Amino acid sequence: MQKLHQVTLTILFLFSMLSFSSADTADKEARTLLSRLILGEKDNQESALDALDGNGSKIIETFYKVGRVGDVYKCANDDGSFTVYYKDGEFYYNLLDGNQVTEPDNLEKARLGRSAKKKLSKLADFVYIYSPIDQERIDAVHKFGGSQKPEFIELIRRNIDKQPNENLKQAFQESLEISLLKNGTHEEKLNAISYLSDMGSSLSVDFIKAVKLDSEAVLNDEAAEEEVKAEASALTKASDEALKSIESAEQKKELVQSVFFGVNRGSVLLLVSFGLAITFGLMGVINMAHGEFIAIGGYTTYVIQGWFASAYGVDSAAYEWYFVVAVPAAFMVSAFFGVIMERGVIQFLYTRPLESLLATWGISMVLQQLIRLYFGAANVAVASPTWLEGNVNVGGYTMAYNRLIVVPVAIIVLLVTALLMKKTNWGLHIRATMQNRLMASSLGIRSSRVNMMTFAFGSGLAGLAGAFLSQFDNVGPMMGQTYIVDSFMVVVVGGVGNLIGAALSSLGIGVIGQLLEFFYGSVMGKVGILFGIILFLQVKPGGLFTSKSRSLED
Amino acid sequence: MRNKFKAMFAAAAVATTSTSVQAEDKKVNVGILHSLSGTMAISETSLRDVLLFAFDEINANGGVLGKQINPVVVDGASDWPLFAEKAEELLVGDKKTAVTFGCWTSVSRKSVLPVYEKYNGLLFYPVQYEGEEQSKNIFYTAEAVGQQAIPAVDFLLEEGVKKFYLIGTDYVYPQTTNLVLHEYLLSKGVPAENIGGGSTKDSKGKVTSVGNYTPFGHSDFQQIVADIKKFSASGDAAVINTINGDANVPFFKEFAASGLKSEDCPVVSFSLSEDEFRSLPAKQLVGHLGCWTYFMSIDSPANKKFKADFQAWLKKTDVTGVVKEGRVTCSPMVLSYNGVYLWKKAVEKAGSFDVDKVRAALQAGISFDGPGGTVTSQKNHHLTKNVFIGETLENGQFEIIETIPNVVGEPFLKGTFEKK
Amino acid sequence: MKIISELHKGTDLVLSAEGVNRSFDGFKAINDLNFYLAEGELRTVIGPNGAGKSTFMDLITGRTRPDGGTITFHEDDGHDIDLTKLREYEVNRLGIARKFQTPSVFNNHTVYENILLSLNRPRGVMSALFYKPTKKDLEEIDVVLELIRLTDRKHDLAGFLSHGQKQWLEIGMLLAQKPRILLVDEPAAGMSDEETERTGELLLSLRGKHSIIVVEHDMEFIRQIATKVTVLHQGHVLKEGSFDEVSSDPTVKKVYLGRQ
Amino acid sequence: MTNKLEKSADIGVFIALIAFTIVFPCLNAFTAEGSAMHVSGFQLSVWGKYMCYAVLALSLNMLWGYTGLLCLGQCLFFALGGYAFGMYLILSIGESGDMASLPTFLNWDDLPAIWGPFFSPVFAVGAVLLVPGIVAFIFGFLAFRSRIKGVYFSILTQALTYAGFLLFNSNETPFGGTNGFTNFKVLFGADVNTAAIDQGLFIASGVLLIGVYALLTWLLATKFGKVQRAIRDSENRVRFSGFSTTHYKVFIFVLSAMVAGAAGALYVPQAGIINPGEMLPARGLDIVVWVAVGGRSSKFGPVIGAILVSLLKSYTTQVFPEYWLIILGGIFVFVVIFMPDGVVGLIKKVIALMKGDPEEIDENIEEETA
Repeated sequence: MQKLHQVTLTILFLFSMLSFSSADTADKEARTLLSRLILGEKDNQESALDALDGNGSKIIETFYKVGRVGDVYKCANDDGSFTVYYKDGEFYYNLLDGNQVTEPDNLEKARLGRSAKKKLSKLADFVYIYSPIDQERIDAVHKFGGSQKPEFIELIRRNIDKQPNENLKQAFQESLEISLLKNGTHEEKLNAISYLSDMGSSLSVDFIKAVKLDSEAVLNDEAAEEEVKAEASALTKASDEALKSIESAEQKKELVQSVFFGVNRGSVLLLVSFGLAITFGLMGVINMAHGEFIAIGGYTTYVIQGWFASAYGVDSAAYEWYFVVAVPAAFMVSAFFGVIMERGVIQFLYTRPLESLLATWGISMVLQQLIRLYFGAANVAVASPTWLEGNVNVGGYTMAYNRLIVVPVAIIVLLVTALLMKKTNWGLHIRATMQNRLMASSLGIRSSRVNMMTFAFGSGLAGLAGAFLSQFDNVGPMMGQTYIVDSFMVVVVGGVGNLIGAALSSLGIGVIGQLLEFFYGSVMGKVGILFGIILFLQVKPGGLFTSKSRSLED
Repeated sequence: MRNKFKAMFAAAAVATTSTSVQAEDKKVNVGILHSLSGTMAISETSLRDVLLFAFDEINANGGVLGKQINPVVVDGASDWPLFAEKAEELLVGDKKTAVTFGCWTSVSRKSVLPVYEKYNGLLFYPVQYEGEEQSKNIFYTAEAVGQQAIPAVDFLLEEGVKKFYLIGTDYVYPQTTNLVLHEYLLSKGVPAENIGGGSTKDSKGKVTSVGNYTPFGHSDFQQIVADIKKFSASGDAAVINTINGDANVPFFKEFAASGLKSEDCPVVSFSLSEDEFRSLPAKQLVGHLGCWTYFMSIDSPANKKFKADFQAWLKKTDVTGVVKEGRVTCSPMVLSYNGVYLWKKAVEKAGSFDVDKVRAALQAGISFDGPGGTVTSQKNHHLTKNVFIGETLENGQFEIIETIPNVVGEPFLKGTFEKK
Repeated sequence: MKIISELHKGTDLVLSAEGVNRSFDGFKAINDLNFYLAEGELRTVIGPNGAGKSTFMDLITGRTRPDGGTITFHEDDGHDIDLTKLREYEVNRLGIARKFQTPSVFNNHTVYENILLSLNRPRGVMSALFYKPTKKDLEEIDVVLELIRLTDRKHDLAGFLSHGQKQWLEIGMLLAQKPRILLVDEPAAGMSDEETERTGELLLSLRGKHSIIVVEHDMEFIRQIATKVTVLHQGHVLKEGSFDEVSSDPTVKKVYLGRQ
Repeated sequence: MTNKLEKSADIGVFIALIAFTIVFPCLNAFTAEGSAMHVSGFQLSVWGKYMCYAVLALSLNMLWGYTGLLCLGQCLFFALGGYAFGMYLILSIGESGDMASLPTFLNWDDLPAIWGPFFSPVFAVGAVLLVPGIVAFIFGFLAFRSRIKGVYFSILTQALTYAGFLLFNSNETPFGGTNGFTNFKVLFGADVNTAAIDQGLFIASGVLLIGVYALLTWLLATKFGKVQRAIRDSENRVRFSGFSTTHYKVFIFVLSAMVAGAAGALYVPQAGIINPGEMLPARGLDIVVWVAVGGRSSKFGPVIGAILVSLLKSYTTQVFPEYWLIILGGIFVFVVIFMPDGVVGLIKKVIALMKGDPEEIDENIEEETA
């Protein structure tokens, strides 16, 4: 849904650019003032900012957005005057008339001062409050409310009814009430407290606390009149109760949020451990270099990003699609390394699982250092494409896109793998080979080929995970190491050789881990999970799903 | 490949045979003790580079007391007991060194400290640290808490920030810094409930830890950023960030994705320098703050020369493992560089390489006009230097927005601020 | 509700299994099984693949637990012991020894050590630490070695023995335990004809001294040793009787032919 | 048949170890500095540490080589022993009553209760053995009872040491956080910065190594040792011979943890630092590397492996630090694939080849019990 909004926004924006010749006066004024902000002297800049107050033109927001990342330029004209340009996306625009231009020569970066940026950010809120993106509107109105300035009360109030949905209406009302906490009459204050308390507004906690402090001060003031004191005591009581009720609502909300985060974390775990579930679970190879395959995926993404950046430029529309190319590439590159490793080392160790652990540990060290030698010891920077930036708000819970995307991806990976296993010849061959290598090969299955393909597939999945991790985590030589212990836990808890088990166990470990972190902090959360797993294996030594083998184990 | 191995064995051969000619009178051995492999190589190799550069520069200008510096580079391999072993080797091994420049992490410094005290050696330590330490055998060219965290907080208070959220990686530097800051903020009249991140108290109610801590290499900041968002909802909030290098990437990615902006809630980081920005998507950090005693963007002739000479050195050097592309300079590098020159000046003043004499000279006060301005050694083994506050730009550089000149280095700050 | 079958009336039982059930993931490996073993008896258990033979062995030896039913070991002194509650080593210490399908000996120990480890001496950690073989122990070992014809390989590593010799060594290890019940899983597998015959002789010679259950496929071998045969099918006793009775039974024939 | 050979090899090893333990410190004490024969205090402590590593490697081989239990968390027991002794060392500086020696950031007014008993050297030495022992007992009991073995055991021990790392690394637990303990000044009342202490620690390490080697020699000769190896080769057979393999495995696990703890305790004053880095999973794997390189099928292999790899590390981190991990990793892969019995196995093979004794060559009939 949000994506759609963004598209609409872009269309609206382009439209406004095209129809600019009929620009209204406010817009024209804003452009002139902004130009003064860049070119003028210090006093002139401040007066320009002051004059922009209340203008609310779209250009202010655009200018703020590009200005904060250094995309505003000035260019000396022949007559010694300057023209201001800005760059939005991959195109340059003249600030004064808003026309798109080809990149002018002799561009000079024009930086906004820190205070100017702050001021602009406030001014941009006048634009954001009408933004087609709900979240931007909410953030803006919250800021207006939170400033508790009386001049904004009217602005908020008259816009409440214009809001298209309940969610927005509520945010506007909430902001209004917060502002009234300071500016309202005694009754309005009491009403505000009760409203905020009912809706469980976490935003208002500090403001209610302020009301409480104020009224307590009044109560302690011996000079205060009785009537004032009575009002103050009513406010104290009301705010006390409100704070308690909000806090308990808050706790419940945070608990739900932790579960949300946990699901997400579980998906990440599933993605990083699924390749392992295949190589370890199905093939019995303990691949300690699994983490390095994740890293290879991350670095592939980095390299592809670099290609796109140099071929198309970082601001181009094409660059935005680098990730779409990087994901399959990461899979392929890791799979390729998987094949090399399988042929070079693993194939000699199928009957010696413990030694496959040792050999792959050696390979892991070599790969890590090779990455360091080739890409440098430092981590590399991978930027998300803009369509993966930002967040979505579902029922008051915020989730970032770059993390959220992992959930469907994990599900897809799970489904695709299940299909491959169940419906294809290859899947049949894998299952046959895994159950009885000798028997399978006597049936004409080329088990060495099946092994190679399976290992490549598992490694490829690790690379895929690396590509997605690069969007919200480090890409560095050590990136895989962070996940290797967790991945093995997932597979062991899930029941070796069982892919559904791996899925459930990552979800379980994710959610429980997140809840533990919520209650006991991140260190104790991690330790708790590890001990929990050890105890869990007491009850179910074979993991969640284990086909209770009746054959002798040795 | 074959040639490479040949070169490696040749290097090995040189390394072993050169021990026999080390007695040459024209040379003085100087130790470099940094992690060139393992997890810390990410940060420490840069310091090795800048030290070698400084040595070459000094040698080209006649050396120290007429002797050429002969660098003895050893690798701590991010392995703390190995650091102690290598330190001992530098002090009493085949190639006895007059002075060592090295260490990055607190634990590596703590590990070698007894060794330097045992053999009365001399170590220059160049990286921002938590203080609460003053060894007679170590000179701390590093930023102490009072030269980084406190000025940064002062700046934020001036800007009207009323609420501070403390977050860090769970190790000694963030823990100590945040404890000091907690006391400092209270002394400035910031109420305890406006200091976010949580705190733990012992049975007597004494605060033992302030702030929200994550393990090294933590990658899931969903919970913490959600907490910050709530904390900063009422405005005028800032985050004091002492997260260690790596984990900053997921933190800032999460921070940006949550919709928080530097204009609403600036993050001031103490462990992110230009060097770390090489691996961060700088656009997501735009407008956030940093505080160091050197920024690459300092506009001074000394800094320009330093940067140009360093780049030129990078181009022509043949030391293995030096990355030549995309290099930047940053505070720990400049503090290493300053340390070399302070030592050189002290040796020249003392007229001897003897540790006791050099120490006395340094304690008496040696000044050097470095790339970040003048630094002067103090009696307490720390430096007086300029502190800069910078705002992050989209190109990974800092724009200096405030300069606080001549800040005295004071290691013992804990318990010195009275609650108002 | 003991349903003691006709076959065993009036004999001393050493083992009885009644109403035993065990399923794996919905598959009924053992289905309402009743089985009785008399003192000194040599019993052969046959059945097609998946009939539940190995699972039955596992159940007796404590390797898996039944979903329902009882397995009881009758001691000399009249005590009854519920085997379903015990762990493998406890079952073993009662005098129930088991030989696996594939020879399972300690390859890196000598033949002598293999037998030594099997003697039924105190087997706790502390007694193992301070154990010294007595003269009697050594004699016992020699007796067993003689019986399994491995005296001249006494100090060779078990790993160097031929397949058949390993099978015998394993039987020897069982005998060293002086068991009341011997469970022998496919002793003739992978043996030459001559070896098979000698194995049969060995088993026959043990009859009367121990109660023995042999699981086998090789019909020739069964004919050689069989006195009483139990046919398992789908986890249930299909037929019990002498070799001739069983081999001429039409249902048994159908089960075998139908499967192969 | 090979018994005689092994016995004479054992005697050789003992003589060599004893000679080393006596001669090396003597060279330090009684030769002039600068003379060719002189052993510096630095070299003494380096070799003292290597001997602790060797003991650690032996302790792992008790589990891995002789019982088939690949423990990836042996470093945890080593570190626990080190911590127990480190606490005593730290406290003995503070006997004068000042807290300055304690890790500064801990911000305590009082010692946490758990530190109290560590003022007593007797308690500390006991804890060196008992703490790792108890941890191993609890974990081992749980793991072996539910028949966790093979790879699963390895993975869980790795998780265990990782959990230990997180716990000790955290500042919420009262063990000094990331920095751990350093800057020890006093050992049993004596100044640590004296040659006598260097020599004493070296000799103690040597004695420990000899003692553990003797213990292992004895253990392997007993019926327990035979059962142990039998478990490695065919656990089921052992179980069906009336042995409770759980008891045996718990016993050897606890014993090996205690040996590792003792090694850790002697290591700490010689290294001058103990910190949670010792508990990182990578450390646990390092120990495995030592044993694998040295040869896990021989008693002395792990000793050679520990010393060889440590020397190599010391050398390469000096000469070509960038290639250190590649060299180590490469050696490891090579050893696993081509030299499953490590250096010692290789030497044995070469000797056997020269003797022309074909039976010796393929002596090792290994069966993985996974």
